[in-house]
Formats: sequence, structure tokens, C-alpha cells
Amino acid sequence: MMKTMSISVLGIIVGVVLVAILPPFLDGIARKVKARIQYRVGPPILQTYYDLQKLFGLPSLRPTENKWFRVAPYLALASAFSAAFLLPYGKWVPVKFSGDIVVFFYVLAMVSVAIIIGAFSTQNAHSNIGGHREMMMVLSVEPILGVALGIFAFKAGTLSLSAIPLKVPASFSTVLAYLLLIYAAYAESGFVPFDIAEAETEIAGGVLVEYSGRLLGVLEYAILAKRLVLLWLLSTFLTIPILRGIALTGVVGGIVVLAVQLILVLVAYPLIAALEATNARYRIDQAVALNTRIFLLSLVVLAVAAVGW
Amino acid sequence: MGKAALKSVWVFHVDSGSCNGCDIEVLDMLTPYYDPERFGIKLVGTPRHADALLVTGPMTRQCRRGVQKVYEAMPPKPRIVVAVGSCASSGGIFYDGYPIYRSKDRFGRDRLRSGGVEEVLPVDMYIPGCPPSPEAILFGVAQLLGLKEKKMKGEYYTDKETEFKLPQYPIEERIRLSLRESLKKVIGYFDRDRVLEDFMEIAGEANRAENPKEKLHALVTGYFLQEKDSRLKFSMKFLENEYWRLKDDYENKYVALVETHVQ
Amino acid sequence: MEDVKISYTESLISWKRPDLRVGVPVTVKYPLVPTEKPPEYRGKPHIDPNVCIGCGACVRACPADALTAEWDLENGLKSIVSNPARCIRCGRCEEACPTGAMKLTLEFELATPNKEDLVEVVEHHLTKCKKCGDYTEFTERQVEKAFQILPKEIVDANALGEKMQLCRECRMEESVKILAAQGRIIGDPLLLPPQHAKGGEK
Amino acid sequence: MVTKECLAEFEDKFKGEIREKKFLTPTQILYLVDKKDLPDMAYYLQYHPEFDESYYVMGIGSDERQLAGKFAYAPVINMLDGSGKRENFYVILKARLDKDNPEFPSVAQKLPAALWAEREVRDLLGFKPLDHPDLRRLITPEDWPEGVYPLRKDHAYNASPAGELQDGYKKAPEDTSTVPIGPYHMALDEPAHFRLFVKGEEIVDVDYRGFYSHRGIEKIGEGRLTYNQIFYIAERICGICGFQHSSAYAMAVENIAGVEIPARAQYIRTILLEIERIHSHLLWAGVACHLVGFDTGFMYAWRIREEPVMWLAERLTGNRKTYGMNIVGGVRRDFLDYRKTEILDKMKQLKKDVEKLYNIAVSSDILIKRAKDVGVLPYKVAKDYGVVGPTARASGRNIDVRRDHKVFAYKDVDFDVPVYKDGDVLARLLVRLDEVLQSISIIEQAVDQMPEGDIFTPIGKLPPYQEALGYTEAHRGEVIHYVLTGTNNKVYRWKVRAPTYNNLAAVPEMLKGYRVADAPLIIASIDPCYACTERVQIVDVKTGKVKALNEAEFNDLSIKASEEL
Repeated sequence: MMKTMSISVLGIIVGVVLVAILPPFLDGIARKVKARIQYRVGPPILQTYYDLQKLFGLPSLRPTENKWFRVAPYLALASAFSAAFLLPYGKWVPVKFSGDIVVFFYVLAMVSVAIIIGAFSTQNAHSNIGGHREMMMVLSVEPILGVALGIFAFKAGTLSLSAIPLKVPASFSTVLAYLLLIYAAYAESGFVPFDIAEAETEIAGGVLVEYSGRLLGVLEYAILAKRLVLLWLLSTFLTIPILRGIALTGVVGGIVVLAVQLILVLVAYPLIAALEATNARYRIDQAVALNTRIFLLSLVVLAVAAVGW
Repeated sequence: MGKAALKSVWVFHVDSGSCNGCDIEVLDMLTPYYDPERFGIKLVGTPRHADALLVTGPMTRQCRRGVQKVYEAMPPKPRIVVAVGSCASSGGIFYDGYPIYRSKDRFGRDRLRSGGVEEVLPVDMYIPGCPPSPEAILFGVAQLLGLKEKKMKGEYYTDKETEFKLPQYPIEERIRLSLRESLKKVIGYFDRDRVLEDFMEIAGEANRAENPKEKLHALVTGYFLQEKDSRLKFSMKFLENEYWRLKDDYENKYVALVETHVQ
Repeated sequence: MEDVKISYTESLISWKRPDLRVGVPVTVKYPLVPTEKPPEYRGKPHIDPNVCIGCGACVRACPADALTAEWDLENGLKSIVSNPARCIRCGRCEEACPTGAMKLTLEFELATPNKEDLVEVVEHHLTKCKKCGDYTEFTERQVEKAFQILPKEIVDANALGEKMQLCRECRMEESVKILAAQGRIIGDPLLLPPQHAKGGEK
Repeated sequence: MVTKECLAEFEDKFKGEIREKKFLTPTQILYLVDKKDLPDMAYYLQYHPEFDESYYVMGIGSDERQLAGKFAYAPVINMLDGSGKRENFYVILKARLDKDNPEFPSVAQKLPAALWAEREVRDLLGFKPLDHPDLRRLITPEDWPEGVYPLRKDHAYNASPAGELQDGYKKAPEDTSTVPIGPYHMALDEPAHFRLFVKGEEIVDVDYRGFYSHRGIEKIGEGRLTYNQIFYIAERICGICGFQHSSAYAMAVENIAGVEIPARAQYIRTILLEIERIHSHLLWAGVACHLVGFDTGFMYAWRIREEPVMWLAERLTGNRKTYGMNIVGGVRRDFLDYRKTEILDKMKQLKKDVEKLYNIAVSSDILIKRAKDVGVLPYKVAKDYGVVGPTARASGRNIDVRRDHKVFAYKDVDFDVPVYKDGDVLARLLVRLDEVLQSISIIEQAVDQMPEGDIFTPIGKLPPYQEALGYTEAHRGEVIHYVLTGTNNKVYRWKVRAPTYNNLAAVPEMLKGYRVADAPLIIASIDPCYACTERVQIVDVKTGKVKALNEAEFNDLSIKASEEL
């Protein structure tokens, strides 16, 4: 076990660049794919950039005196970035220390927590219901994510997020853990059918309802960044164990791994978009019931892992 | 607004007492055939996120406060207001109903020209129509985005400047008008003019012949054989009968009447 | 007449919606490329100033008061004003118009930031009463049209040629005179119903 | 005639009260009755043992002081025999009310379906329903002055007097929080205000406040327009079921004039009515998908609605909506041969598309999950509230004006009326999809059988002071118009009852016990059309007992704005 914290400047640069540029682009792809499934032309790929650029240029309304209302979006964005810094980019890991998996887990949850804080800082009923729903979602999904990561950590024998994929062995329980991780990442990202907290038709945008202008831009950005983080986590866990051989063999190997990670993300996003387009939204109780069932399943997987399969 | 604002406009839709027609057309604009998302236009669920407000309906007294509140809930910039439909543009057919809001009593020309959303909010774009088709709404939106120029300009004519010539027809004007009126019964107001045109052409030709009645019958029969549409055939036959009926009627009644009158 | 004349129905059948795409995506190119509406479409109403006689039949037919008549009796003007911003495109004016001046066009691109852009005005001069010199309620074109409609025999028989040139009061006086002379008048002549604006059309 | 035997019993029972009996048309019977037993009569007719599907249609209030020196109030009952053995008919129970003190015993104390109708006459005409379960003042706009009754003849049609803002709030039940839906909400295309009192996410109680779209249409029709112009405002009662309204109005006027319109015109009307039904049902299916976040279903439904249906309507009538085709005595445009071919082509294409939509909808697991056993409306409640249309048919009510009253060309074509017993949102979805397929088949038959002949019978002057009903089965249920003619080609009283008027009253019943997330779907499942409903009156109802609520502040919107960050 490593005791010291290591910081990679190159990793930070790569991480910042990716997290800063990629999320709107991916969203643009998703929108385009959805449009095509619906027989439409759809927006330009860069549309989400335009949207965000506009939002950042607009002033925000302040519907409440509560200062958390203003802080929450930045908190969410900061949390999303912090989580991103714990992930490996090719061979480079921006920040690495033992036990960072726990930090990652918490920081990721902080994004949701910040959104919930923002939602509850206003008097708006829709916002409050949205916050309530977000909370139920977080409470029911995070355990699954936790268990899945726990299984990986247990199998790999390390508590460092970037080290796990390098060490995780192939076994029956890890395969199941992968499935759990995919499910948890998908649900946690709030894709349809899990976009319950932001449901426009039910609660007029839910948690986002009172935000406008720059704050809305920041919040939207945070949500998109969080999706990227989760997806990057998934792609890391799929890529690095396979390319373990070349991952640490110098710059070229690192770049190859990074490219594969990136391609995986770029491929996964349209698939998710297609899945989103062909599904309806769950009702919150249905989603929670499903999550609970999966969680119970995940405990079984944990037991399997503990047995040593 | 910078360039980005023109590439991304989020709209919120408000109904100020409309009949639904325009609302549905606004929604219809979102569907695959028109897809305004190409231009970065997105319908949002809350006025907080909106750059533009699409208002439909004649602005009822009950809706007025709600619409005003929605407007105030929008971010202070750019606050574009688009009046969609004839009702929103100037009150439409409902303009003087008792529950329709008017900011002040209006008389004369004012009463006839104003109404709708402009009583409450400053309007940036009027899209009249009842309801305006999605293309018409798209055209208005494209103007906002700077993709299109407006086409309309006020038109003013006086009878002295324009050349007026009473159109001359091969048949008597009064019979033409009567035929035109009765053609409404057979083929409807929309198609009647073209059918009548065809008939008058034939009738004019027949009138030059020695025996107009027979000639007309022959010509109508010829038309009958050529034309594929059963309704046009039917109306042509009808016109032939009606034409002679009117002619004879006039001969019998009016000429007699005039004679008695003169005496 | 043209040499090759396609029939009315054929011209309707042959119309195809421009830029109708089949397959994915179906989105039309409009507004980036122009489009048009089918020939049956009811678009913005347009008054043909060369044909309009200012009779106001459309004004009476309009349910939404989008068409109005503005009178300027001092200067002897009657304007037919069309306000497409209130128009509901019912086509009643087209149906009522006796001369075919009123037509619903295929125009649908009406959006404008200034409502005044839409207004259409056709101004007509009123005839002057031959007797008292005041303006009558008929436009010059209306009188011309009335003579076209009326058979010559009837005009002559009723001396309409004279009567049409008079204003309402003078005309009524004349009628009263004639009727009184015939002993056919009952009650107060001023309570008689006003004349139909189109004169003696049967 | 079977009708007579059944009515004999009724006439016998209330012998003392019936003053006069008049057949407005062979299937519309008007009884001039004393007001005393009005509730009993209405109750007797609605729960008539042999006409088991009968229901309360509407209550017509009119200011007949210029005619008879009195006000008049007339509940209308649609007498329907579910077994189809007897001829169905409408009964109008007209009672004259004193001109200085227009009181009458409330029908609503016995029939909940009459709750809204009596509030309406109270607000707009100043009638006093005695023993009405709820007698608070609830007039048109919030700032409408006291004691001004717009539908009375001494009120000018365009007078809009200012008044003070009213507020009468009702407190939420204890331990609940309030979730406002509307007046501007994604799920509701139109303004309407629902307040859900919730515990957690469960709906405990509901309040509804509408009348945002109240435009005074009836009064404009009586005041400014002539009977030939009313078509165009009737069409704009609702942009979706406009043609249904104008056809119902046409039917009422034609009944008064006593003309049979040409068969060809009847067929053209039938075809257009069905085209309108298809477009409305597809629209609804799309919105339902949209509400559950299933956007591809939404886009699919609206795409097939746009291409064959809307563009077809554009070519047939000149506009995508508000067809402007009706006139008293017939229709205004003819269907030339190429238009008929076009209809058949498009219907063929549509049939395939709709079947595909059916598969998409039914194969979407989550959609089914969201719609099944949600918003259940039992048969009995549906009957009590006089629910109509697909909403009623999804609750097992076997009613359909097209079949029961044989309007227009429906008597000549074969079609089924789909009826489901479950009463949930899913059943309402299935009823509508089934109806689309039926409509396609009706259109195909009508085009094939369309006779030659005129399309319009001119009608000169209308006989003054005659009355009649006109009705069609709109997409949401029975549309019914009552016309009392006046002099000078005007209409003295024009009363419209849109289907949503009856259906909305039952919504609180459907909502209770379900979740907030279901609320928009349940509300939308009756396909509410506020524009139709609110053309003259306000509506505000709660389960069983009525309560009032003026929600002036919109929690979600009313917060002070603009402070730059």
C-alpha cells in the first residue's frame, strides 16, 4: 500500500482539458443520435457549447436570499472536477493516494448533495420535489456503486482507484461487479429512465427549475461533467485491465490507453442516447424499488466475492 | 446578446386563453418535420430558463396576471416576446369579448387594430395566422435568429392610382353573378371561379354560333368527354341548365315587368 | 387562350409539396430553402386594387372585424382596410366578394416585428350627389359596376341612371315624391328602411 | 314508437308539473315543467331503469325576459338504452324562473353531474340554485365585479367592467404540502391550475381552478355575430375539436330551419370529423408518451400525424386546423375526385403507421407500467358525473353519439365502438388507438359510398325564437350545442357544452391516492381541453363536495425577480 500522495501535472492537464471540453461535446452527440432515431435532423454537434456559452453570458436571477442557492452549482462543479482528478487518464493519474476510492465515492455523491442543497434552498414546490427525488435516487443508487467499487477494491486488494484496474483479477464476481457498475453508473448519471429529478413534464425541470443564466449553466455543466466522470470510470475499468501490459510502458503506451478510453466513451455515449430515446421515465417509487432489488442482488455478489469466486 | 444567443434560444410557451390551435402548432413545430432544434431552439419547462416567450391567445383578464408573472420570472435579458397567432397579435375574433383584457378603452381605428399580447407585454415579433402553420412560426423564429428578412410591408392603394377596368365577360354580368352564386351549391366557393371561367369560355363561343342552345350543348358534351373529374362534369351540366333557366326567366319575367312598368 | 392548356384539376393534382423527404431524417429544409403551400391553402387575404369596387360586402361578411371600411365623408373617401393580424382566414370575404378582388393568397410568411406592415388599404372616391353636391355612400366604381349588372331595360324603366347619382336623402326625397304622387305612401317616409347599398340589384 | 311508451310513465309520474310537451325534432323532446320537482325529474331520467346508459348532459340557463318575461333553466338528459333496442333521444326539462327572484331547487343535490352547470348559471345569469352543495361566488375573471351577470341581456356583449380582486383561499388539509400544477406547466398545453395536496408523493386531495381560457364566446355569438358567422367562432372554441363544434352548431341551426342537408354534405362532414378525430387521438398519444418521458413515442405519433393527416387536411380544406368548411345547410368546399383519391392514399399509409405506433406503445414496458392501474375511474363514478367520450368508454360505458343518435353519415357506415372495463390510463390509451383504426375504416367507407349531388342547401331567414339541440361525438366525448334563434339573423341564446366540462369534474376522483408523478398523466388522460370548457364559465371542483379556491399566487413563478449576480 502506498502511503504517499502522488500528483501528476500532466495528468491534471489532461484531466482538466478532457473534463472541460468533452461533456458538452458528448451531449451534442447524444442529442444528434436521439434526433436521428426520431427522424429529425437534430441540433449541430456543438449545440451544447452554444447553450452553455449563452448561459454563462447571462445574468442569473436570485429568487431567494439563501446563499446556498448560489454556492450549490459551483460546489457541484468543483465536486465533479475533484472526482475527475482521481481517475487515470492513460498512464497519468492527476491525484493518487491510498484510499482515494473512498474520496472518489464521497466527492461523486457531493455533486448530488450540492444539487439537493440548491433545490431545497428555494421555496419552490417543484424544486423541492425534485430535490426530494434526487435524494431518493442518490440514497438508492450510491450503495450499489459502493458495493460494486468495494468488490473491485476487495478483489484487487488496494484502495487506490487508479490502481484497482491494474490489479483486478478476472473472476466470476468481478464480471458481476462490472454489470453492477454499469447499472449504477447509468442510473447515477440520471439518464432516461432515471431522469426523475429533472423531469420537465412532471415537475417543470425539478431541481433546475429556479436556476437561470450563469448558475444554470454551471449546474448543467456539473451534471454533464458528472456523467463523463462516471462513464470514464466505466471505460477505465473496462480498458485498463485488458491493456494492463502496455498501460505503464511509457508515453506511447499511455497515449494508446488514453485513446482507447476515449474511444470507448465516445462509443458508449451514442448507445446510451439510443437507450434513452427508446425508453420512458420511471416513476420515483418504481425506480427506487428497482434500485433496492439491484442492491440486494449486489449484496449477493459481494458474498460471492467474499467466498472467493 | 452576443453571437451565441442567436445560436441558442430557449423558449417558453404561454397560453393566454387561446383556443389550442396555436398551442398545438407551436408543439407541432417541435416535431420531426420542422425540428427547430437545428437552430438551437428548445422548448423549456420553466420561464427561468427561457430567452424567449411564445404567447398564444387573446389575453384574457384571468390570464393577464399569470403572463405578467411569467414575464417577470424570465432572466432580464434578452426577454424576447413573440405573439403567435391572430389572437395574440391583435385579439382575433375574440377581441371585444367581455373577459378579454384591455389596458384602456379604445375607439375607432385603435379598437380595430390593437389587442392581444401587446396590451400587457412589449412584443418583438408578430406571427399572425389562425393558426399559423409551423412553417409560418419557423419563419418568424428564423427572423429572430437573423436567418430571414421580413417579407411584409404595408400596402396602400387609391383608386386614382390604380387602373380600373370593369372585367368583361362573354355572358351578361348579372347572369354570371347568379351562376356564380348557385355554383356554391354544387362545387363550393373555392373551385367555382375556375369552373365558371371554363363555362364562360364555352358559352361565349356558343353565343357566337347561330343556334346557341345546340352549340352550347355540343360544347358541354365535348367538355364532358374530355374532363376526368366527375364533379366538374356535374357542375358543367348544372351550369348549362341554370344558364338557360336564368336567360328564359329573365326574358319571361323582367321584360314583361318592364313593359308593364313603362305602360 | 394559351395553346396548351392544362385543366384545373390537373393543375391541382400536379402540385407537389416542395422538399418532401422520404427516409431518415424527414425534417424539411425550410426556412433555409423556400417552400410553398398547396394551391388549396388559405393564406393572407389580399385585395386586388385594380378590381375592387369598394362595395364593402367583405366588411359585412368578416366575423373577426379584420376587414373594415373607413369613411371620410369630408373628403369623399371610403377605404377598405384589411388587417391580417386579426384575420382568421375563414374565407368569407372571398366568398362574398362580387368582383373577385378579394382573394386568400398562398402567402404564409407574415411574421413581422411591426404590425403596421401587414395592413392593406384600398382607398376609393365617393360619387357626388347630382342634386345637393354632398358625397353619396357609393364609390365611383360601385356605380359603374351597378350599371354593368343591371339590364338596360330596367335602368331605363326605373330611371335608375338618375337615381344612382343621388345621395341617400335626395334619393329618398325623390322616391317619396314619386310614391306620394302615386298615392302609395304610408307612414313617415323617414322611417323607411335604408336602401341596400348596391342600389337596385335584383 | 317505443319512446312514447317509456315516456308515458314519466309523464304520469309528474303529471302535475308538466305544462307542455313539444317535439323539437323527432328525437328531442322539450317539456315545459314547474321548477318544484326538477331534481326528481332529472334523477328519475338519469337513473331510468330501461335507459341504463342515460346521463345528465348540461343545464341551459337563459335570459328569456324579452320573450316570456322570465328566466329559464333547462337541464338536458341524454336518454340512452345500452342494449340498443330502443330509439335514443334527448329530454329537455325547461323551467321558467321568476324574473326578480330566479330561484330553483338545485339538481346538483341529487346529481353531481349538475354541479358545474348550476354554478355556471349562477355566475353568469345570477340564478339561485337552492340547496346546492356549494354556493360560493365564483365568477369569471378574478377581478370581475359583484352583481354583474354577463349573459343577461341587459349586459352589453363587449362591456368589461373592472372590479376588485377577489381572494378566497382554502387551506390545505393538515400534514400535507401543496404542489401547484399550472397555470403554466409543460404537461398542460393550456393554462389551468391544479393544486395537489400531497403527503410525501401521495396525493391526498385536489383542487382545480380553471377559466383562464374563458373568452366570452357565447356572448360574442349572441351579440356581435350573425348566425352565419357563428361558425367561425364556434370553430375557435377549440383548435383541436373545432370542426366538431361547428358541425354541432350547424346541426342545431339546421334542425331549427327544418332542412335536411344534402347527403353529399353529410358525407363530407363525416369524413372531416373523422380526420379531426384521428389527428386529435394521435396528438394525445404523443403527449401521453411525452409525459412519461418517452420522447421517441411522442415524435413518432406526431410525425405520422403531420404527414398523412395534417397535410391532408390542408389540401382538403385549405388549413391544417379550423377547417372553415361548414355553413348552414351544407359545406363550403367540395371533394373533387383527386381529393378523394388523396384521402384513400393517405389512409392506406396511415393504417400501417398507426399499427406500428400501436406496437411501439404496447411494447414499451415502462409506458405500460406507468399507465396500468393508474387513475382508475369506476363505472359508477363515470355514470354519476356524466363522463363522456373515450374516458367513459374506458370505464365500461357503452356510449357514443355517432352510433346512438345516428348523426350525419354515420348511419350508413359500419364501425365498432371500443369499450374497455378497466378504467385506467392504459384503457384510455387503448380506446383511443382502437378508435383511430375505426376512424380510418369509417373514412374509407364514406369516401367509397359518397353520393353525387349538391353540397349545400341555401337557407334564408331563420324562424325567430325557435330552439333545438345539435350534437356530435367529439374526440373527447359528446359536444352539444343549444340554439335559440332571435330576430334579424341573430341568435338569441347559444349554449355550448364541451365534453371536458363533464370529464374534468371526475378528475379529482381519478387523482386521489396516486402519486405526484402520475398527476400530469392522469389529468392528460381525459384529454382535457380547457379552451372548450372555459369558453364561458369558470370551473372549480373537488371530489364529491365542491370547494372553492382562488389561487392568485403561483408559487413557482411569483418570486421577485432580477437581481444580477
